[in-house]
Amino acid sequence: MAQLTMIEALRDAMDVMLARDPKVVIFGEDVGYFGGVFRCTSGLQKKYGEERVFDTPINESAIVGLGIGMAAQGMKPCVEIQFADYVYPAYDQITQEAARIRHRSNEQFSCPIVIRMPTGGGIFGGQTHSQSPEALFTHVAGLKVVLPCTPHDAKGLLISAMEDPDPVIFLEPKRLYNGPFNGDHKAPAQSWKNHALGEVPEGHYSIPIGKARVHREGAAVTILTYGTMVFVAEAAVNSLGIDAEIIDLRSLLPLDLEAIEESVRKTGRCVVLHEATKTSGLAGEIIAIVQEACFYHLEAPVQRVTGWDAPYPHALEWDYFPGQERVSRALKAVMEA
Amino acid sequence: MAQLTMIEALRDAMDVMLARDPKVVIFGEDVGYFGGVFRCTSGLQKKYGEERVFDTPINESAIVGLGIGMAAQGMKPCVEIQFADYVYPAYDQITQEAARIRHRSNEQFSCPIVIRMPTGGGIFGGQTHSQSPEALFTHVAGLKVVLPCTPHDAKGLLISAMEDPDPVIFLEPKRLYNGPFNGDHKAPAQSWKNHALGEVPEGHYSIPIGKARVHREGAAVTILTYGTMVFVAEAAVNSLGIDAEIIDLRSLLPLDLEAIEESVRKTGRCVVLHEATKTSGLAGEIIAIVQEACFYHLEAPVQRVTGWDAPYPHALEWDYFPGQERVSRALKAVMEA
Amino acid sequence: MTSHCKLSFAHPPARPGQTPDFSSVEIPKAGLLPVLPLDVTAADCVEHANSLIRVMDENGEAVGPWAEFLTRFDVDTLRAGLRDMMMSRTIDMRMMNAQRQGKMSFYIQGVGEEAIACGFQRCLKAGDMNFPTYRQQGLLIAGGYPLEMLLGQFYSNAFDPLQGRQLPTLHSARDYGYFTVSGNLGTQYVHAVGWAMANALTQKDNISIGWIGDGSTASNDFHTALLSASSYSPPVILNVVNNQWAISTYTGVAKGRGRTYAARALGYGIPAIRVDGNDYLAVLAVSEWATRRVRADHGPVLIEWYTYRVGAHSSSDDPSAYRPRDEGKAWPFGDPIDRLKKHLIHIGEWSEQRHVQAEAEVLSTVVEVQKRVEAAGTMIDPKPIPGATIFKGVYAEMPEHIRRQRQELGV
Amino acid sequence: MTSHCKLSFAHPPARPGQTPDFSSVEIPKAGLLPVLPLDVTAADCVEHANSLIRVMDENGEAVGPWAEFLTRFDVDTLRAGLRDMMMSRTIDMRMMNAQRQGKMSFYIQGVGEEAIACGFQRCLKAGDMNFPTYRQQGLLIAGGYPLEMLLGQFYSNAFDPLQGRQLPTLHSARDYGYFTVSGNLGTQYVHAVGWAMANALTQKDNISIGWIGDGSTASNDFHTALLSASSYSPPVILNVVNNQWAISTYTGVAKGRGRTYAARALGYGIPAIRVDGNDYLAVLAVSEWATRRVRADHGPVLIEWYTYRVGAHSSSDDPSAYRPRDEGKAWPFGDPIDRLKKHLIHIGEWSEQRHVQAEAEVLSTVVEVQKRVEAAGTMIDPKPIPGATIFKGVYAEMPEHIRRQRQELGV
Ligand SMILES: Cc1ncc(C[n+]2csc(CCOP(=O)(O)OP(=O)(O)O)c2C)c(N)n1
Ligand SMILES: Cc1ncc(C[n+]2csc(CCOP(=O)(O)OP(=O)(O)O)c2C)c(N)n1
Ligand SMILES: [Mg+2]
Ligand SMILES: [Mg+2]
Repeated sequence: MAQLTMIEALRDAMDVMLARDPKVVIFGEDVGYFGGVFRCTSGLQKKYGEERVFDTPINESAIVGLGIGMAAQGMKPCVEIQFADYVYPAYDQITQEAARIRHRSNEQFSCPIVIRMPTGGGIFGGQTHSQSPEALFTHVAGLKVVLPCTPHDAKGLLISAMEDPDPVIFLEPKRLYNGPFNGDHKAPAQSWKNHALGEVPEGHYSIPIGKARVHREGAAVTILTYGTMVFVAEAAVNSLGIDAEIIDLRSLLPLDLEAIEESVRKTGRCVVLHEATKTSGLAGEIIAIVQEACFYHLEAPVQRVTGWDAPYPHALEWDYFPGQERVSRALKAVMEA
Repeated sequence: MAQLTMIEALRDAMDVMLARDPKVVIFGEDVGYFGGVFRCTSGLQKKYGEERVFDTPINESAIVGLGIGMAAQGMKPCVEIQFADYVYPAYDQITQEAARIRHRSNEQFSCPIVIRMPTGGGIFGGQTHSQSPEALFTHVAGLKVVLPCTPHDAKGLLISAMEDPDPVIFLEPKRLYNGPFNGDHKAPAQSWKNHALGEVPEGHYSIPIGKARVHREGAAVTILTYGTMVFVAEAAVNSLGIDAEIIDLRSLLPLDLEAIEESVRKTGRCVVLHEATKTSGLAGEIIAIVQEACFYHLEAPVQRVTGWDAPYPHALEWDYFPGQERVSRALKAVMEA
Repeated sequence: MTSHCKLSFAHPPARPGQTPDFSSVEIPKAGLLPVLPLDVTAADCVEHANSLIRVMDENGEAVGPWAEFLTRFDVDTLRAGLRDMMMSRTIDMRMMNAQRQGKMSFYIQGVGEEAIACGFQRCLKAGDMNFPTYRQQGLLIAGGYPLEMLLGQFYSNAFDPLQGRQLPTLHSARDYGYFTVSGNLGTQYVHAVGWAMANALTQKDNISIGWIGDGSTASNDFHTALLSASSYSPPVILNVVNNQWAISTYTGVAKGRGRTYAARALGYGIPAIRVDGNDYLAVLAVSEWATRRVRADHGPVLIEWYTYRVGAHSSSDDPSAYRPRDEGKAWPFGDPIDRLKKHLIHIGEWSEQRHVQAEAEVLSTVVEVQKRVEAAGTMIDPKPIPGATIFKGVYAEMPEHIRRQRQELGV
Repeated sequence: MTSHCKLSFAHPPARPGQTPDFSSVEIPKAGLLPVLPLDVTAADCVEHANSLIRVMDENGEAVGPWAEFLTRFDVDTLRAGLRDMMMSRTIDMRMMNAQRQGKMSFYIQGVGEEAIACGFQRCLKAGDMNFPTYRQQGLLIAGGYPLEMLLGQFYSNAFDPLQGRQLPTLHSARDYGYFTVSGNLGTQYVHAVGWAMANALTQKDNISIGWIGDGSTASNDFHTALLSASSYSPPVILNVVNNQWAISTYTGVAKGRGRTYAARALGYGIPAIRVDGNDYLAVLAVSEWATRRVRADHGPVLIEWYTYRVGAHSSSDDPSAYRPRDEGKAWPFGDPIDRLKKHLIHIGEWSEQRHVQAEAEVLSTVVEVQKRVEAAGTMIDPKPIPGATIFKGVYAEMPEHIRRQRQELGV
C-alpha cells in the first residue's frame, strides 16, 4: 500500500471517481488550473479536462447552487469551498435546497452533491481560516456530515460521499493534511509518510458513512471525538497512562449511535472533545445521547473539552485550541469523579 | 395595564423606542407602508416617516448587511426578516460580521442590531414558514438570542434588545402572536386579550436578556423550554397533575445557567422541550449543561421532546409538532424512572 | 457642501383611495421593434432591453417582424392557448373560493399573468426543465399535467403527488418539466443554470428555464444565476416576471435607479429583452425565438415579461391596504385572455358564442375534477396521510436516529 | 438542432512558460475622454464605463479635461503621494521578507496597485469611512496611520491595536477612516452602503467608500451593495480594484461575458467609470470628481480601477504556478511609482537624485520602526498577549458562560 498524505489521499479519491464515473465533476475557487490553494485537486484538470474540473467565480452560493442543479439532473458534483469559514454565503442553498430537495419533491428529484471544505485551526489562520462549523450542518435533516482524520479514511469516506445518493458535507481537518498533530505545536511536525494511518489502498474502496472508528480500545473511559482532537486525545491518554477507548466518530451526521452507546455502557465514563465553539456545539448533542442511553451506566458527569465561545484568535491560537493539558484535566476529572 | 396581543406588544416596543431614540430605524420586506405581513409595524411609517420605517428589496443579506453598516455608525436598526425560514441568505452577514465586529476590531466598532423574525410552526405554513432555527444562532459567539412567549415579555425583551450594545436575534413564536396555544389545534383559539400574560405596561420597560422566567413553580420535575412549548408543557402538566416547575428560558444565548441549575438540583428530574429539529438542537446543549452541573442530583435521564429530524410537513403538521401527548409521555417516563 | 444627503425611496404611482395612474408607463406601439438575430450579443439589444416587444395591436391584429415566429403555430394552438389561460383562471377562481371555505390552507393565484406561463410552455419540448416559482402554474396546465394531481396538491390528500409535504401551488412534476418549487425565493434561478450546465456536460439536447419575480430579482440568487450563466454560457433562459408588485412592495423598490430588469442582465453580458406579458402572441413569438437561440448554443438570454398581478399576492394578502382597489383594471396592457380572444375573433377563428361555450366547458371540467379530488379529503374533512411519511425521503436510506424517531411517533 | 451545447470557460492570455500577452487590452490614449457632469446618470456614462480614463501621457504630462480636477492639489501633495507609494512598497518588501524569516504568519502585499489607495485617500476628509479589503493598506499609509500600529498588527505584539485578534493586514482603524477588515470577501461592500445611509439619516456630512477586488465582484455582497445603493441613493463610492487576478483565478472567470466591471453597475442605474489605476494623476482626478459628486448628493458611483497584481496573492501563494513569471513587467500601463516620478521630473519638481534620497529616507524610517516594533515580539520570539483577551469584546459585557470559560482557561 502507498503512504499518502491526506491531501494526496483526497486527490486520489477524486481521481478514482473521475475515472470511474463520467458524471463526476469537480469545481470551486482555484481548483481548476492551479489545483486548489491546498493543492487537493492538483493535476486533475490536466488529466480530465476543463469540463470535468474547473474554476468558479468567488461565489460560494453559486458553487453549491450550480452543483445542486447539476446533481438534480443526474451528475455527481464534488465541489470545494476554499475554507469552511467561507461556506456561509452558500448556507441557504445547502440547508434549504440541497438538504430538502429529495423530501419536498417526494423523491422526484435528489441531490447527490459533495461539498468539501477544510476546517479547524492550528495553522495561525485567524478567525476566517480556522472555523469548525460542523454543528451548523448536523442540525439540518437531509444532510450528511463527515470528517475523517486519517488519509485512509479520507479517501474511503470521500469515495463513499461521492457515491452517496444524498448531499454530504465533507469536512477536512486542515491541520492533519500533511501529518498527524497531537496538539503540541512546539514539537517537530509529523508526516503521514511514516505513519500507519497514512497507508492508503490503491483504487476504489469505501468507508461507510455512519460508522465510527475505534482509534484505541480501552475500558476505563470513552473519549468521543473526531478530527484533529483524535490525536490530541491519544497523546493525552498516553501521557496519563489511562486505559481509554478513543472513538473517532468521523461520521457526524448520522452519528454511530450503537458505537457510542456500547462504548460508554462498557466504560461508564465519557469525555467529548471538539475544536468548535462550546455552546450549542456537537458535544452537546453527543452528551444528550449518552446521558439518555447510558444514564444508569454513568459513574461521572460527561465532560466536554471544546474551543471557547469566541472567534478563533490569530495570535492566541494555542490558548484557544483545546490542547493536551485541557484534555488531560478533563480525563482526570472524569476518572476521579 | 393594557391587554395586548403579542403583535401589538411588539409594535408598542418599537413605537416606544422610535419615539425615545432618533437613532432607531426599522426596515425589512413589506414593513414600511403596509406594516409587515403580520402587521407588526403597522402604522409606524405613518407616525415616524419613511426615513425611520421603510421597505427593502427582497434580499435578507441586504437587510442585515445595511443594518450592520448603520449600527457600526451609531444607529440602532431593528430589522425584520419576514419568516425565520428566510434568514439564511443573511447567515453570512449575521455570523461572520454582526457577531464578530466588536471582537475583531478590539471594540473600535460594534454592532447593536436587532434582527426580528417569526419562528415556529402551527399555522400550516409548511417547511418554509415554520422553522425554528435558534440552534443555528446559539452556536455563534457574539450573538444574543431571545424568544419571548408572552406579550409582556415580548415588549420588554424587544426594548432590551433594541437597547443592547450587541446584535440580538429576536425570535417571535408566530403561533403565539394572537393568543396562547397549548398544542391542541382542535380547541377554539385563545386570545391574549383575556389572559394574564397579555397585560402589558405602557411606555418604556425592559426585561433583562439572560434571565429565565419561572412560568410555573414546582418541585417534582423541571421542564426547560421556551416559546410555544411553554403552553404545551403547562397543559400537559395540568392534565397529568404533576408538580412540575416550568422554566421559560426566553433568553437562549446567553442561557440563565443559575436558574437552570438551581431548578434541576431542586427537582432532580428534567425534561427539555423545543419545536426545532432534534439532532444538534438546543436541547442537546441544555442537557449537557444539566448533566454536568446537576449530575449527582439527577434521578432519571433527562428527556427531550422536540420536532423530528425532517422538514416541517405542511399537511402533517400535527404529527410533527411536539404536542401534549408526547410531552406527557416524556414527563411520565422521567417521573417513573 | 454643508448640507447633508437625503435618501431616496421608491413609491408606487398611486395608493389606496387614489386613482390608478399608469401615465408613466411607456406603451410602445405593437410591431415596432426589429427581430434580433439568434446570436445577438448584449451590446446589440440595449433597445430591446429597455423598450417592449409587442405583437398584437389594439385591433387584435398580429403586426411587425416578431410575428414571423408565430408561423410555427397553427390556429388550434392559439385556441388551445386560450383554453389554457381560461383553465388557469378558472382554477384560480375556484381554488381561491375553496380556500376561503377553509378547504385548503393557502392559495396563490396568477390572474392577469396567464399568457406568460401558458404561452411559454408551448415552445418547450420533452426533457426541458422549468425552475418555476409558486406563480407559474400555467406551465403545468399548458403542459398537460393531470388536473387531479394539480388539485390533489392543493388539498394534500391521496391525489397529492407530494403527500402533503408542500404548501399548495408549490408543485413538483419532474415528468412535466417542472422542478420542485421552493418557498425560499430565488434559489431555483441558480439551479436552472446548473441544470443547463449538466445538460451541456452530459450532451443532453435540452434546455432549462429559470423563473423569478420582479421582487425576487433583488435576491442574491438572481445575481448568482446571471453571473454563472455569463461565466459558462449554458443553454438556459432566464425569465423575469415583472408583475409590478412583491406582496405589498412596489416594483420600484427592487428596481431602484435601474430602468428595467432586462437591462440588468446586459451588465453581465447576457442579452435581454422586454416583452408585453399580456400579449399571448408576443409571448409565443419571443419564447420561440429564445428557445431557438438557446438550443442553437448561442448562450443564455434573459426575458423580462411585463405584466400586472391582478389578484392578491396570496390568499393571506389584502392588496386594498396598499394599492388602489381597481388598479388591475387600469393596467394599460389589458387582459391576456380578452386580448387573445379578440385576436382569434379578428382573424375569424373564434366568436363570442364559442367563447361562452368554452368557458362553460372549462368550468365543468374543473368542477368535476374538484369534486372528485375533494372527495379524497380537504382541510375541513381531512383523510390523513400516514404520519410515517414525514420520515420518508429525508434520506434515500433511513438512518438509525430517524428510525428511532419514527418509532417514537408510533407509526 | 441535434448537436448539444458546449460550456465556455475563460482563460488568461498566457500561462507559465508562455510569453506574457496583453495584446487584447485596449489602451486608449490619455486625455481623450470628456469630463462627466457631477450629476451624470448611468445612461450617460456608457463610454466611460467601457473605456479607460487616463490623465498622464507617455511623457509624464497631465493631459485632457480630467486634469482640471488636479488643480486642487499642489506639487507637495504629489510628492507626498510619491512618498506614500514608496512607503507602501517598502513596507511590503520588508514585511514579505520578515514573513519569510518566520517573524509573522502571513502577509499580503499591494505592489503595483499603490496609486489607487494612496491617491484616493488624498480626497477624503475626516469622518469619511473606507470599507477596505486586505489590499488597501495604502489608505492607512497615505492617511497618516502611525507605522508602529501598522506594523504592530503584523507582529501581533504590544503595538498591535487589535491585540492579536486578526491576521496581518486585516487592520481596523476607526480614527483613520478604516473599517475593520473581514477575511470573508465582499461583506464590507454592503456595510459601506449601510454606513452611508446612516450618514444621510443622521445628517452627517460624510461619505463612505466600499472597496472590493475584481474576483470578489462575483460575491453576492457585490450585488447586494449595488442594489441597495441603487434603491436608496446614499452617499457612497463603490470602488472595484481590478488587478486581473483572484489568487490563481483569471479575472475573466468573474467577468464572464460582461465587458467591464464598471458596466455591471449601469444595469443598476448606478453611474460607473473605468480608470487607469496605475496613473496616480488619474486616480487623484477621478477620486476628486467622485467625492465631489457624492458629497453633493448626486448619488452613488462605481469606479473600476484597472491595474495589475504584481506580487503573489499572499505570502502563501506562488503565482509562477499559474501565470508567466514576468507578466507584471509586461503590464502595458507601467508602474505607478515610476510614472508619478516621471511626471514630477517632467514638470521639474523632482529628480533622479532626489528620488534615490527619498528611497533611502523611506527605507530608514521603515527599518527604524520595524526594529522598534520587532523588539516587542515576533512569531519567532513572541511576547505573549494574555490569553484572557480572547474573551474580551465577544460581548460588551461578559456573560456568565464566558466568564466560566475564562476561569477554565485559568486566566
Ligand atoms: C428568501 C425569501 N424572502 C422572503 C420571502 C417572502 N415572500 C414570499 S413571496 C414574496 C414576494 C415576491 O415577489 P415577486 O418576486 O415579485 O413575485 P410575485 O409574488 O410578484 O410573483 C415575498 C417577499 C420568501 N418566500 N423567501
Ligand atoms: C467568501 C470568501 N471566499 C473565498 C475566500 C478566499 N479568498 C481570499 S482572497 C481571494 C481572491 C480575491 O480576489 P480579488 O477579489 O480579485 O482580490 P485581490 O486578492 O486580487 O486583491 C479568495 C478567493 C474568502 N476570503 N472569502
Ligand atoms: Mg412581483
Ligand atoms: Mg483581484
